[in-house]
Amino acid sequence: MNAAVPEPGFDTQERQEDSGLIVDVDGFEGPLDLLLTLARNQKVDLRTISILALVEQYLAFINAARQMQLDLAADYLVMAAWLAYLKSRLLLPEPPGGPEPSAEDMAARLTLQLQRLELIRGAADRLGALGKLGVNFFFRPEHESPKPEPVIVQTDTLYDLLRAYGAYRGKRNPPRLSLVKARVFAIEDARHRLERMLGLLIDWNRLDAILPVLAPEPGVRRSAIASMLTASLEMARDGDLEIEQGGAFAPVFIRKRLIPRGEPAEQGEAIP
Amino acid sequence: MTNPDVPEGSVVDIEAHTRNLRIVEAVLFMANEPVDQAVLAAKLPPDAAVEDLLAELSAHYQGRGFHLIRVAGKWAFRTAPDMAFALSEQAKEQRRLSRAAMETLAIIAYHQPVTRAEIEDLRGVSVSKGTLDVLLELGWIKMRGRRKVPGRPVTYGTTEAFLLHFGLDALTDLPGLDDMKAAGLLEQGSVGPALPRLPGDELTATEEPLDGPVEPDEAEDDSLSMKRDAAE
Amino acid sequence: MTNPDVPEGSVVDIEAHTRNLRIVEAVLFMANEPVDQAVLAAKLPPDAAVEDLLAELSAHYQGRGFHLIRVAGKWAFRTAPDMAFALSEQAKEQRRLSRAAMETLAIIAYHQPVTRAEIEDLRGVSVSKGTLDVLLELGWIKMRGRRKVPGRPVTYGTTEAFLLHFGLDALTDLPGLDDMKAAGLLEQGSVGPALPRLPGDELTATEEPLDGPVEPDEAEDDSLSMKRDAAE
Repeated sequence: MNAAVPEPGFDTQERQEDSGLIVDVDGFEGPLDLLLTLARNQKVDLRTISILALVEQYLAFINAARQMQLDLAADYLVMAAWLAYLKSRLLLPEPPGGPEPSAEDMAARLTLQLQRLELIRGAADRLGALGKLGVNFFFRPEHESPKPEPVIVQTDTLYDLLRAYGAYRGKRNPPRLSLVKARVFAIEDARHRLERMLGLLIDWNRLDAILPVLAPEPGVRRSAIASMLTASLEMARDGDLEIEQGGAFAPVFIRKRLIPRGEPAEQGEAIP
Repeated sequence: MTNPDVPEGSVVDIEAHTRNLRIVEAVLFMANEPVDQAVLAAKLPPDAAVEDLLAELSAHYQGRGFHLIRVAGKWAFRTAPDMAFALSEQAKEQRRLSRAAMETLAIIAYHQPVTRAEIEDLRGVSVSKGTLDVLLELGWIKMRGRRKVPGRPVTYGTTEAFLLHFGLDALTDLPGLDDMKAAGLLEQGSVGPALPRLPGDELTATEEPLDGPVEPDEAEDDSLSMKRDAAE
Repeated sequence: MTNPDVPEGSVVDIEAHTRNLRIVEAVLFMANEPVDQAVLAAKLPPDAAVEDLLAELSAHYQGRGFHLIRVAGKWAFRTAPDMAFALSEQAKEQRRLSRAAMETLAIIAYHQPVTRAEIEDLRGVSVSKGTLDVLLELGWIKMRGRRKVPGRPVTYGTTEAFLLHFGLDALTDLPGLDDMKAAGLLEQGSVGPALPRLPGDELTATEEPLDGPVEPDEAEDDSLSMKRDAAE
């Protein structure tokens, strides 16, 4: 197809004029249109159609049609062949019991077809006569809807409120650091106690049996044990005390060192 | 003062009614496309009788410069047909369909769902692929499904755009439908007798889904037109 | 039947008048932008009184879902302003108070009734008028009365909307300092003045009624915040 050929499906001014020239003032287009008109002119009775007149009109039409659109002409040629065949069937005696439909049937079918086509043409005309959008009536042109103000949803939660208040209170009243004095039994106290008790420690004594009387808190007792042990070790180092422990986690025993300073301690003496 | 359009009711009822009418007016006026009744209902209080409101408004705009009409099962304001002369600059350049295309469209409209072969049978000539393409491109027809016959040919039907263009509310409003029925022509042959009210997507008993793309040449593949194409 | 809008005239006059009204309606209906009176006049017969037609239509559409209004000397149909809600889905926008506003709100909640100067004193920074305005606009705080001190400053308190938003049944449901400490919202060891007893809506002994409107600038006119604002 080249650009000069009109787009199929649409009527162009040129083509309408052309078809006007070729066909008829009514502007029919298809082969059945033509046949319909011809058949009407011949009072529909195809038996009485003059083949000669038919063929002449076809040839005249096809000749003209061929110049503008081969496609159209081809349709008409098929139709012409079919019509000629039908006409011959009508004129010739019927072949006996053949599988082909009878000529009368074919004619009846053709008549029915013509009626249907006429109805369709009428329907197309009525459809075309309806008011058309963009010609006879219009919807409003595209337009923008005014945007309503958005609904504002506050997402603040009670938690946010309380956290804000907590932060405010914390900012305005910062927590004061007050150091609570630790309740401990100091090493110096332990040493002092041991030194005072030294005269009483002639025999082996369990270290935990000579703890001072203390506040009931458990931490204080632990600190007393630790301090007493450390003080005993110090005094043992100084040669004032002897320390014995039977094994890991066994009770620790202490006693006053009987041997004067500088001499090695007795070995192997049994723990009572 | 009483409003004759409103049934006897309290002042509150009448106020609510007026407000509902105004909502429908505003929504339809600002809509860029015909509006479904359900969409209108969603904008209205749950007890609003949308149908009645639309009927009342439709009557109100009768005889004015634009009308409230029902088209393709939806509602829209549309200029009165006799006002077209004043709106000439709005008119888009319209190409007239050829006789063949118009007949093909009419067959599809009145006989849908219909296959290409059935259209050809009715018209008595082959339907060029171009004609169907033009109608498909205009958005007035669509492929609906496939006929449950050997070869599974594609069935065609009209679209909502078709109804909008011709200002039809439903397919049953097609002009001369009764004549066609009276002539028994809608029941002819394999052509589908059941004309749906709207070009819905529901397939008829004789159709099945398209399932998968339609080959570009498929509409062309009946032997008759193939032969003719070859002869060109 | 006579049309009350039209001056006494022949049937022909009335018909022409109706037709002219319809033309104006149709043209304005199709216009995307406001239409000049001259443009309308060009669509009408030369003897048509465009001004009168527009006035009549404008009156007709008063109180309907869309109005005929004059904008910038031109004419256009516009949806009624109160119909905006129906026209498109209202967007939801989530917002949160600024840190400063939340702190101010918290202080008002826990220390009400409280004046602006007292809030500033508690926070140690000036409270911008905008912050209080935001809270007033949200409806979370209100002016309760005036403090019985020189200058009679306005006292603020929280509202029912405040309780509703934060899911509180009553102000007394606001957690106390110990609860806040237990919840980790307040540092252990942070002490400060005990929380004041929260009042109901009745004015406290230190308040008196607002009696009369509050000057818009009143919240702004204490010299302290003026100085601080200037310093900022």
